[in-house]
Amino acid sequence: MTDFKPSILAFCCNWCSYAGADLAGVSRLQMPPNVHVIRVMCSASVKPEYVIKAVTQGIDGVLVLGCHIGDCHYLTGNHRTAKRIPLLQKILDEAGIDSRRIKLDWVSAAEGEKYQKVVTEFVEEIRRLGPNPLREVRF
Amino acid sequence: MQRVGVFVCHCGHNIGSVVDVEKVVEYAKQLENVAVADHNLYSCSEEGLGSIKKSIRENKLDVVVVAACTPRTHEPLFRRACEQAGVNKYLFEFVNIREHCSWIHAKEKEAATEKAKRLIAMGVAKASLLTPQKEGEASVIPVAAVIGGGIAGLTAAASLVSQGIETHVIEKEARLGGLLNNISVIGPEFVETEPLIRRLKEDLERSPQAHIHLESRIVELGGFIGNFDIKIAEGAKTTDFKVGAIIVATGGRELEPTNVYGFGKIPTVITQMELEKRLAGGAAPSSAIFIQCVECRQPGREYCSRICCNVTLKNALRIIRSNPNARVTVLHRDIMSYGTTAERLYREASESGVSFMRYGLESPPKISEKEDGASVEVFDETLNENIGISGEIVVLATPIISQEGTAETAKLLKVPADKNGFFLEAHVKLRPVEFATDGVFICGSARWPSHVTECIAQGLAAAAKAAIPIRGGKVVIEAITAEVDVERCAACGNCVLACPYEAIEMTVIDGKRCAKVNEAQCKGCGTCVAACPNDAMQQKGFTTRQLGAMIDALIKNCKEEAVE
Amino acid sequence: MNDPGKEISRLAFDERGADYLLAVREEYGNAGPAFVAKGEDVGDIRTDIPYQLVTILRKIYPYMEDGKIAVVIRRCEEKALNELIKRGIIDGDRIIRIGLACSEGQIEACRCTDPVPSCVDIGSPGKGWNEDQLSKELSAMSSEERLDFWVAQFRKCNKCYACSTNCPVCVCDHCVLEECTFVAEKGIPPGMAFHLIRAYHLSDKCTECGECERSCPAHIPLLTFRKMTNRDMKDLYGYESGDTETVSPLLTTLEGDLLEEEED
Amino acid sequence: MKIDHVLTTCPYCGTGCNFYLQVVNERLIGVIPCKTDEISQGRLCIKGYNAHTFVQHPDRLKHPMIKEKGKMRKASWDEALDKIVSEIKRITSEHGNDSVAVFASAKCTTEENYLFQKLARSAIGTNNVDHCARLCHASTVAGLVYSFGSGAMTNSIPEFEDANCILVTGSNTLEAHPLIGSRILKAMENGAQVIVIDPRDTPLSRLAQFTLHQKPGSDIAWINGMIRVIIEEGLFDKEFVDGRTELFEELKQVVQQYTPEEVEKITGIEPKMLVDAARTYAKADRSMIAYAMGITQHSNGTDLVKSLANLAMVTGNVGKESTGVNPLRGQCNVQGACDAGCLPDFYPGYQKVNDTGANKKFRGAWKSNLSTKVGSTITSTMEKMESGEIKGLIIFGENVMVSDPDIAHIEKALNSLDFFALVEIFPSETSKFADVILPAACYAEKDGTFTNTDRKIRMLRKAVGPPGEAMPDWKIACELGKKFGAEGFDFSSPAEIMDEMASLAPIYGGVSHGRADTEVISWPCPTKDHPGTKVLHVDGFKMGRGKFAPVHHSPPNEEPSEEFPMVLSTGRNLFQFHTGTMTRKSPKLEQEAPEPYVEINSGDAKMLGIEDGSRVRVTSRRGSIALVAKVTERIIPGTIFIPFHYAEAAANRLTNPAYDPIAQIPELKVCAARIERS
Repeated sequence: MTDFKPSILAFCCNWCSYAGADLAGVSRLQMPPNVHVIRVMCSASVKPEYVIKAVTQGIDGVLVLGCHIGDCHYLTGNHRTAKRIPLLQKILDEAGIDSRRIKLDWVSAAEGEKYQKVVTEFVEEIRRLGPNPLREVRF
Repeated sequence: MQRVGVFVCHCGHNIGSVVDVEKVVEYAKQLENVAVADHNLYSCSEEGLGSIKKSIRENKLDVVVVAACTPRTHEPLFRRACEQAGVNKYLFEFVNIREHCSWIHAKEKEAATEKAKRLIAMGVAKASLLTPQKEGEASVIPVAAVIGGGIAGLTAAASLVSQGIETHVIEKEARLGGLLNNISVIGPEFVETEPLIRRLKEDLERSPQAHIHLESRIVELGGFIGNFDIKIAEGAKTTDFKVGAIIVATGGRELEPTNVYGFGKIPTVITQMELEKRLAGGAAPSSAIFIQCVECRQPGREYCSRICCNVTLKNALRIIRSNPNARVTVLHRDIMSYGTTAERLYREASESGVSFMRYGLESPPKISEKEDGASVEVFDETLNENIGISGEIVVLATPIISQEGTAETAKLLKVPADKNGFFLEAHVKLRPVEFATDGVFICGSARWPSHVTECIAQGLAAAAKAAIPIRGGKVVIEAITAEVDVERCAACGNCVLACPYEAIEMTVIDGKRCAKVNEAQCKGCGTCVAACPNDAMQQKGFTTRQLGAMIDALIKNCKEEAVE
Repeated sequence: MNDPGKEISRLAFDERGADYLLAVREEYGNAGPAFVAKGEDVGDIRTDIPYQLVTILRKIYPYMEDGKIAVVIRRCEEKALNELIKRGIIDGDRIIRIGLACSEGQIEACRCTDPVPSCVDIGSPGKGWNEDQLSKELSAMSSEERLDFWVAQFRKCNKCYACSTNCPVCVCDHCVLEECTFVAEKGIPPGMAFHLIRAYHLSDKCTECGECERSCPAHIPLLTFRKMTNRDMKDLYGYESGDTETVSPLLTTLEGDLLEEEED
Repeated sequence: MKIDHVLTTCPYCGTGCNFYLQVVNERLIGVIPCKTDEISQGRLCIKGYNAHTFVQHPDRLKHPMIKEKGKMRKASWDEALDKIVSEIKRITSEHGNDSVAVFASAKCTTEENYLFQKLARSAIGTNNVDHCARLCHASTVAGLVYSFGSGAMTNSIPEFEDANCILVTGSNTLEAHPLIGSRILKAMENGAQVIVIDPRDTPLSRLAQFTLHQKPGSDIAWINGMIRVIIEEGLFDKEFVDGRTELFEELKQVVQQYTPEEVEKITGIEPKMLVDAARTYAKADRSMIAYAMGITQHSNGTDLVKSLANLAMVTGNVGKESTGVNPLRGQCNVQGACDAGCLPDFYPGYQKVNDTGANKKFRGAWKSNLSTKVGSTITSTMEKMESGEIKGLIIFGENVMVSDPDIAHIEKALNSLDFFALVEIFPSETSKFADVILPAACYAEKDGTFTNTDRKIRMLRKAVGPPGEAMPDWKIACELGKKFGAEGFDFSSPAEIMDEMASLAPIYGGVSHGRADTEVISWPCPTKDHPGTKVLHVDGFKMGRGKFAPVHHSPPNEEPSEEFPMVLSTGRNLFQFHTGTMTRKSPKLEQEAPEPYVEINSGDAKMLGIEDGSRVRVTSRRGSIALVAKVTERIIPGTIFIPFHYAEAAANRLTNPAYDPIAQIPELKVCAARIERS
């Protein structure tokens, strides 16, 4: 497939990463149009079940973005995220789903450029990995 | 079945020049549950809002989706419009096709249009499952607590008391005044501090509404806005009281240099605070060298302490004023004399003979001890050569750092602090003197190194904010809280442990063990929702079904695309 | 100890003061769970059939208002019981443990690494296994091969929920796997998400009792999957389930481990 | 505090899994699989795990009720029973004994079914007794009796594990018989080749090495085609054919015309697939055939069953372990109900009613004058009810208003009755028509036995008491028998009933509750010291030689037309069971499959503008229902499938009551229909 258009989901916390994404927009920082943001209040509210749901049904990649550790609007919310996502990645790897399809990163409200960088690099990474093999698998 | 209305905004050229809005509207029309889809040139204009409201009424819409800019700025506006048209404000969903689409895919019009469609499909999927929410109400104990008796705290307390609000001031030292107790004069107007503190102190001491607790610290804190329980250790005894709001004014402290510039070895190398003491005693040196940005704005402590430049300017001028022949040199990396009065101070200093030299972070000044003073060798960036100077004293301008015990205070109050240990306000511009935790407010250097004028302004602002719930007697509780489905809850306890606010407890309802959320304490972060294995815990406005539907919409879209 | 039934009964009722005993006994030519009160005939107790008595205990426990219950438990069940006590679902003071050391055959069937209960009352302690052969093989595979393997396995799933129904540490009555919020397929097989979500939910609880694998009509090597995710949990956070104290790392803050962020 | 674990038998399909019901103070709280059970091996399907949930449902019938002026009212047992007896007696005295019919129940125990037929034959005096086997495996009984001399599964469930090849047709085994499916999966793990022939993709076909999709109703063609390949290529078992069968030449003659290309024309199966499957089946050392409703529910169902027997005999796959022809029976005790003689032509143990010896034997035993006239089947009873020939009906636990074909016709038939008594556990679609309703105990509330699909006698043990005044059916039958004035209805336990049946039915000769309590016995078990028979026909067929049936393909009774262009097939899904009386009251099962749907091929759907989830209307010559479309690639184009569990959109409003002339089984698997967006 030469014309692979990755479908990517991003969870952004309301306070930092969503604001960071807004700042990227305000700054007119250009990036590939494959990432679809779902706004959540805190990265800690992102259920790993959402990520599993998405990747098992063919979404090519999932970004989970939160405030930097120590800057969480909800004290230690993102500490939980920082623990859940690596575990989830391991579990996906065990099942043969490339964990590079899941990325956890921290983007502050001031980091429009970082947001652009994270999105651009992730889309590139997913392009390298190719389409999610589960997109074609029928049970 | 919900009747959903979708309103897509051109935002003038901002969206309309990239995203084919008409096409997107046509697409939205055929989405499930969508009763009407329309577009506006500027949805947020009077006209735009008016047409949305009209459409809500005419089409009997249950739910409204606006695809425009960011909810972070415009959500309240559209929610209000919904309410005015008779739709519960929580039956509104915002789709961001400007910041997250047209502005960042400006050159890919077609792809941006497609993405806008997908984002709207996701928004509609969520919107179809939205439910109206009612904001709760809690009564407020008409008492406030101010933690810290420095200038910011005293200002806030005095302001509260003057409004007739009973106020506790909790000060860890044996006397009120904080850092100003060691500073006699403040810039830029060279005001004496003693009367300032004295007046505030007297105001409080005179008022029966004020309770001053010295040598005190909080040992326990529970509750939530309107109803906090505080226990303090006051000397040897402990005291309990209840308050409705809390102002944090714990201030900051001067960094004691660690083994740099000969500090501690060369007696003539002193801190700014030591200089204040000497100047207050009337002893002005014949020559002085100030070194700015000591141990800050460098790896490990990146921030600018903001006030040190002005303090140096003030003290340099005090030296010059008491001894016009004094030689004063300021070694700096940038002078931050922001604001018109401070700028005037800088000019006056320059004109009075204070010499300013710029050094780089990579070539800091070298100090050596010398009889009656110290000599400094510095690489002048302007002259591009090493210069030797000497002075009777070398003053190290170190930054204000966070107060001792900030971490403990943060934990007690369940409020965040940044990596430098300064407290983090709810929003730097929109809610500067509030915490995300309702009923807890912040002012002064506890938030960021602040001048006295700023401390006073913030103290007054915090007092004004704190007075709102107290005077109102009631508070509205944010509806984006977590809630438990008692029937489903398996009482595994995950949520209790995961909650950063200790807002969840195990209880027994009709003989069944289950979790219970204290709504007033819940901040709606959703951490518990992600920890709940069986979906018994839900975050209002972000339920798993709602977000699940958004994911489904994207999956459906990408499957369809794969088919095509 | 010729008749384990007599010994178990003596330990439970005479020595340790139990009011009830939960064990496996033979009746009608089959071995099944039996719940007997003090003073009743315990019957023909069997210790060779690996019923998950903690699962059975968890189901009847809410109905038991008082009394101490003696349970014959293997090491895995002991750990499962601890997990339930940790979560406040069972009051540990009301449970009397009668430790059963697994036979060599059982240890082999479970590729069990930790077969000896903290207190061995019945049976003689056997040596644990080091490794699960299939996990090893899977780890050596490429990502694609591993995915193919699991897809082929999960395709057999007939959604009987035996893996969760019989699991001692699955405590929810209403399970998200029964709904389509996260698991797309309404029919069978339920697809990958079903098994991955279960793996995630069990990551901080599973005691590798193997009941899911034993009771799976599709013969999916679920115990291997459990062992693999348990190993991940240990690698990442040094956590192993099975005691009454250690809080799941998924519920704690980063404090103590890594506060500074990774630089990229 | 009383906590018990009661070992009993699952009330759903015919696999006969045993499990423990967990009882706390008379309350059922759960199901625990029995790890030492030979059949289930400590595993169950989702229905088994939820088998406790409907038992204590608040809707259970708790009191006898009598209809008065169109309304139901509570009545005493005596009043209700008297009413039944007097009404039935009135009808028989006016119109003769054959104006009354009794429907027994495949959900009741063998002992109860024994009493039901005894009630009909001895107390009422008619052979008009039948049960739902008529709708599922009547053609199996007829077909396999013709071919082998015995109408039951030739081999046993555990043997599936050791087969080298398993041919599954017309059976969605993983959904309808999950624990037999489990054995097939095990066999695959052991290297067995699995061939699935079905118009739909089933969960098993997705795993099988060979998946062949035939057009509904075209089965004889592919079977004959396979036999042709086997004979042509010399893959048949000459020794077996010569030594143990007859009519081989005739068969050879008939299959001659079924070339792979010809078969493709009729069935749509690719020639290469057919040949490969035939070779695989024939070459394997031990090949088993498993089939179910997809074979039997046709207007030529008996011929279809015979064809499968042909296939097995040609390759010598009969009378050995892990071979044979294995009808998978769908009800927990449909085998037992047949064994107990709830068929219009058989006394217990398949002894013909028109056989004078048998008639004499039962007359003597029951001390009653028994009719030698073969009775009426369910299908013909329905016709006779509508025509007025049959005026009185007693149904023990069947929901004919959902389960039987052409519901409009059933409705008319029920409305034509003079008197209708129903024994049930829940109010049902059928109970609205009853004049008297008696509340029965369900499986968890009584003792007795079920005979599962592989002829094993499985014990039921009472776990809890029945709700309200409800009584086990055997007690109800005893009371009715006594009130009719018949002798031999004085039983104090199901064990006693089994003893009487064992004394009269030789295949059950050695069966008793005492033995079945601790032993797993498969009939035939003629004597107390006989171990039972796992594999049938090992030493020879009952009638000597196995008989080939030279049969031709014939099209279904109803074929697609311009007005009704689609073929409608019906069946089950995993989560619901039959008319849903039990499963739809089990929350977890209902949640999995809560609403009626029709499966349609994605290509067809696109053409008709139907999307997944669209509301659609399906219409046949007999009726029309509205339901939701499930668009899938897992059904062949031109065919639609509706599970028949849902009364609110009952598939049987559409189905064709045309039936097999021999077995009188209706053609539930094929009718012509139309689907459109609503």
